[in-house]
Amino acid sequence: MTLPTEKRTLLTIITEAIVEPTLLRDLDRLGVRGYTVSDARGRGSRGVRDAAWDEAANIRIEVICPRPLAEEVLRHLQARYYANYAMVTFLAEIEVLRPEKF
Amino acid sequence: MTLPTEKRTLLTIITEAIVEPTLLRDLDRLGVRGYTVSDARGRGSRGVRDAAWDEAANIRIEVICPRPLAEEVLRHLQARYYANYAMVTFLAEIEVLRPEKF
Amino acid sequence: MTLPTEKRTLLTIITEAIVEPTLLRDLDRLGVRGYTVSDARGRGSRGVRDAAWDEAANIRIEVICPRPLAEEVLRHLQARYYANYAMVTFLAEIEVLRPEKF
Amino acid sequence: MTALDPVILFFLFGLTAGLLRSELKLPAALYESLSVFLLLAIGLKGGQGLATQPLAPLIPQIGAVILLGAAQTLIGFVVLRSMGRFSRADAAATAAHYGSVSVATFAVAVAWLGARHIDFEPQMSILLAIMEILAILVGIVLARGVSRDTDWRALGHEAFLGKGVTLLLGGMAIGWAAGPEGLAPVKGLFFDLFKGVLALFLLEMGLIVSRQVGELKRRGIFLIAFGLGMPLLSALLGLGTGLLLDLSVGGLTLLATLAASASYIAVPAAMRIAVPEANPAISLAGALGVTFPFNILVGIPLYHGLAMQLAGTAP
Amino acid sequence: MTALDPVILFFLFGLTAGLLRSELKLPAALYESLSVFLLLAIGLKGGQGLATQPLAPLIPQIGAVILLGAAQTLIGFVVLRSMGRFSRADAAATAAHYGSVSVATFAVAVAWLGARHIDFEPQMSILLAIMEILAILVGIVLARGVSRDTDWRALGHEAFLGKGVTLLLGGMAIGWAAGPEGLAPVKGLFFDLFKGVLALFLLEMGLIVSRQVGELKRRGIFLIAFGLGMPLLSALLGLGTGLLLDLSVGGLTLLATLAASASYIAVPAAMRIAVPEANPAISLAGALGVTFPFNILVGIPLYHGLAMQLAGTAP
Amino acid sequence: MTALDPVILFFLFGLTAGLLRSELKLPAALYESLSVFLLLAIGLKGGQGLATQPLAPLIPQIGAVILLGAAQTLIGFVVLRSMGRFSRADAAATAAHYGSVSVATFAVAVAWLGARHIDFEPQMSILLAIMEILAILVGIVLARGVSRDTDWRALGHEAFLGKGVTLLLGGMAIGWAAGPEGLAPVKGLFFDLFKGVLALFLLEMGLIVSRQVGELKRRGIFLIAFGLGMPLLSALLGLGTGLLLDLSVGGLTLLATLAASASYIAVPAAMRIAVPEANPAISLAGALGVTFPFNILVGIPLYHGLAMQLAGTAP
Ligand SMILES: Nc1ncnc2c1ncn2[C@@H]1O[C@H](COP(=O)(O)O)[C@@H](O)[C@H]1O
Ligand SMILES: Nc1ncnc2c1ncn2[C@@H]1O[C@H](COP(=O)(O)O)[C@@H](O)[C@H]1O
Ligand SMILES: Nc1ncnc2c1ncn2[C@@H]1O[C@H](COP(=O)(O)O)[C@@H](O)[C@H]1O
Ligand code: NA
Ligand code: NA
Ligand code: NA
Repeated sequence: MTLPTEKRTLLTIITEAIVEPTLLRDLDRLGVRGYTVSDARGRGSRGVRDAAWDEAANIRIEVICPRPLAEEVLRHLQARYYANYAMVTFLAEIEVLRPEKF
Repeated sequence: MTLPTEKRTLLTIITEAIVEPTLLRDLDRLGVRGYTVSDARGRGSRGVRDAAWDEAANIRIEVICPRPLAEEVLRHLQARYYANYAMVTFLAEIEVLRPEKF
Repeated sequence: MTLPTEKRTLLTIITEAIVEPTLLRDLDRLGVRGYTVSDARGRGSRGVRDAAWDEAANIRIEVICPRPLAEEVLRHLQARYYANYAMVTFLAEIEVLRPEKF
Repeated sequence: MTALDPVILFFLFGLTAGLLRSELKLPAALYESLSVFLLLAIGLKGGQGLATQPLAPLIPQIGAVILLGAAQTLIGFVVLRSMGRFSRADAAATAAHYGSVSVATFAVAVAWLGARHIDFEPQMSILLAIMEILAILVGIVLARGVSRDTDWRALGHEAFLGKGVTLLLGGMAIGWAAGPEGLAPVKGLFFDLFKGVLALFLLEMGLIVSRQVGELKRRGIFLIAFGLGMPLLSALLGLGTGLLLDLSVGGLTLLATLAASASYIAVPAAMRIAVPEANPAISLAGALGVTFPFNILVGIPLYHGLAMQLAGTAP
Repeated sequence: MTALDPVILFFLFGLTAGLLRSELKLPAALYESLSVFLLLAIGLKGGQGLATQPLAPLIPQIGAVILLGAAQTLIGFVVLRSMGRFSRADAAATAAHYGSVSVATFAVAVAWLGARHIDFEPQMSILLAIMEILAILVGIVLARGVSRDTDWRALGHEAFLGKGVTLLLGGMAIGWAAGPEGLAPVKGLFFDLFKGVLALFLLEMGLIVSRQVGELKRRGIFLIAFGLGMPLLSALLGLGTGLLLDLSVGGLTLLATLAASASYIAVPAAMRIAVPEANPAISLAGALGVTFPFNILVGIPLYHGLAMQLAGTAP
Repeated sequence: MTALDPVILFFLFGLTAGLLRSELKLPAALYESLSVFLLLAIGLKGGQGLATQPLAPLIPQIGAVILLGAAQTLIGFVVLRSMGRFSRADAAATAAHYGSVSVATFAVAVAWLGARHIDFEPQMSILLAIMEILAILVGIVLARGVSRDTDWRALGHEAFLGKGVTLLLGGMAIGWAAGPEGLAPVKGLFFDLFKGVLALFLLEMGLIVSRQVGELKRRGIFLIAFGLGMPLLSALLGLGTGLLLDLSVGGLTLLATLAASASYIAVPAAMRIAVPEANPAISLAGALGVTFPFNILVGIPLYHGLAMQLAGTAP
């Protein structure tokens, strides 16, 4: 018997650690029901961010939600953060078991 | 020449850091050949878990395996952990190079 | 209005922390435009790597890029690292907003 | 009359910063390192004391605190079930917290006595470890009943080889084997910096306690009443036990403090695995949000006052 | 004639290792822990000094440094806009860095004075906190203008409850409440180890400074000139203010150092959120890559020399 | 007759806890911080000693330990290839571990001598750094042969600018520039806490060593024999070299200990990159699982006894 999974979208945001509180407040406001954050470092168009100190640290935020909400969040990030912050975002299709949760 | 990749399932589990040893033992028992763990924090239906101390820390476990095994693990998690622990799980389709490894 | 996303490939590499500098130099050389690194631990065919000290720590590298470049990187990893290092890699399809960035 | 101990001021500072939602946050690795340090230091101090005296009198004392811890856990369980209408799991888990001990509270009491040059028996650290081990076992049995398939090996591992107990017992073994002279070279780290480290640790404790306020508001008055009443009752049981064991005033104060204190590290972790259906937020809100601040701010001087009266040495 | 302070040697070591691309890297948690320690220790020292003297003279001093900080920020802004042709956002953000203060620079100056047994007024730590708070506010106002929808609550939170200010003020409150005697038990950690911890911290600072070199090369001569000229001008303003306030030679030196120093922790974080269109690499390259090394290597002795001349106590 | 040093007791405690599968685990950032501290402290101590004496005699000593390290690595290589039937890569990598040195072992020996008030030459820390650098180079050459496309720059970077060597040399440079008086302000941290920090570090070492047991069981008797025999042979070579250099008894003991010790930090990391086909588990099981405990438990007193006999000062 296969499990009754349902499709959702996984939105991943990689950005500067310094915006964590502001960004999480934005997510709350946009109606996201949950998120997961982990610490990261990296390189991109804004140079090397090696997490040696807070200024140069990245975070990696994951949000599981319905596709329309993911797109709304993306639109907000594009308007509010893309121009001025080191930020990369991407969407992936995933399957979850408890669709009412996300 | 494209690479001869094969499909597998990536099962991601986000849950309380405190269950790490128990959960990893369960994975072993279910026949999982490998896993990757990283530290995380987050918010969900059980509130904010900000990793300020062990009690409030999350982990993020990834398991690459064939779809049937992923579903078996999910069924076990559902039976044994969903009711009592902060836990989120999801499945994604991925491609690997060495299918015999997973 | 749906967002104008485009498909890219997400290459994830899980390997020994000790190769981080060498591996990142290789990625640069292969023409990768960015990457994200986070700390991890795990278990696989080369045993338990529990990150208690540097020798036993893993990292998790993510690279968003076009599929052909992802395959080129994979081919390099296969030739140069697979035989001698604890390493797992996988590819996933994702969507990004700014295709020119990746 | 006496000013507040600086370690208490650090706690109040952390609490205030947390309540004002300051961005202050200590790195998790620092918090863990400080707690490793405190557990080792307490073990070393106890162990070096034991090295200079016979071990025989320990046996009745160990027996007595086992009874004390078990009694506390059972009383807590009954009160929470009957008066608090807690589920069996919640009552057992919470009672196990109160039957166990808090190393931070113990450390504050040790510092408090030290500042007043009041001696105490070195074996108090052993009794600390014993009460910590015991409450985990009793709590699990209360929640589960003892069925055929109880995995006693896993349970014993959980109780005896948890991080806190390992560090306490290891520190004690080292202190005992090295003796006061042998420890001299590491004194600069483990003893001279003890209070400073404790102060930093209590700063973080204040931050953590400040996060329990939400849960306390949600749970209402019973949890607060239990969090205040239970330590008082336990302290009296502890004082009684201490009198039977003929402890000094310092020893009485510490045993009362141990009895009154509630675990917030080892027991929560063990209960989370062994009694998963218990809600950890409740026990933590009580142990951390009410009992811990009560004990370090009010309890310790109070228990010391009672100890002096009972020992007939009131000033 | 006098050898270099070991804390300076640690800085130079870190800088050299970084420039040679050594693999040396301190764990991020260690760096954070050291900075928590330094902020608390500076607060405690200041607070215990305040405990032994009347607080009334503080009021004019606080007023004076508010003016001093605001003046510095405005001067910096004008120079960067006109001579540096910086965008409004970049000019405001960079000026805010220079109107604020660097705790590490202050700590080096305190250690420098301590090694020479030169006393100073304990309230310098309060002035430090005030200048840190103020520059954040002024910087934001400069960049944004004061519009109707300025979120003053969020702004105040940012300024008063950031990590650094919380630790400074908390340490000061504890030091003030406990007084020198009350702090005795935690002296072993917070005071006796101060210079050693500062040395380790400066090792990491050296590594961080070494990474600013690339940006400095890209930005060219103006940023370097500003990074050297601004602290000199600010130090003179600081000395002037200190003379008006009738500070001792030690106090003059410290106020000049405070004025000359540029923030690289609190202000960058605040500006990143409040003025996101400013490029943080520019301000950091100036504050960290030029001004910080200049102040600790050349500035402090220079400001002390000037302070002695102005106070008429040249040796 | 003399009790075990407390640092050794900490090691045994960690080992026991690990073998019993206790949940004890130190935060990785603490382990790293402790090792930064030890490397700096050893460098500082050596450097301040050098500040008070002429540097000329160093030159023959450096030459001698280069020969010593190279000889050890070659002997190890031949033994492992012929008697152990190791692959060329495994033999070269393992030999490089034994030709190099272990800073933790050196630190235990320094503490052991210190506790017995036995002096030694300050340049031992320089010799430590030299042997660490050299073995990496020799090991790579052994594994690879010297081909046209050897990347000597990368190799030199690896050897000279690794974390451990950087900290040792940097500490030495600071100690040398500041001298004993200059270091006084940071003495409270780096010297007074040295043994306590070493004890904590050895606790973690015990935990790490306990994890080598599985690999040792798998590899069988030859690796254990090599792990015991190689340090004994190396110690004799070290003693011989020390006699030629006319070292004091303390210096002889330390040089024998250095020779006998096997690297488990810098060399494994370098070999993993430079000789990836070597299996790191084998070398670590030998160096950490056998040689490290042997040296700190049995070796150091033994080498000291031999040193006294050879120097004709047996008690
Ligand atoms: N192509 C990429 N693949 C994976 N991560 C990336 C990529 N580009 C950038 N990043 C991450 O996103 C952060 C910000 O990127 P950027 O805004 O391009 O500087 C970097 O520090 C990396 O951690
Ligand atoms: N929608 C979500 N997206 C991503 N992570 C989530 C989400 N919901 C919950 N989580 C993570 O899963 C943990 C447990 O979730 P919960 O059981 O809902 O409290 C949280 O602490 C988060 O780290
Ligand atoms: N099936 C798997 N799923 C997820 N992660 C894995 C898996 N197998 C191995 N890993 C990770 O990859 C690392 C190296 O794997 P290996 O080369 O098999 O030892 C391990 O330490 C794990 O972190
Ligand atoms: Na109790
Ligand atoms: Na300034
Ligand atoms: Na050696």
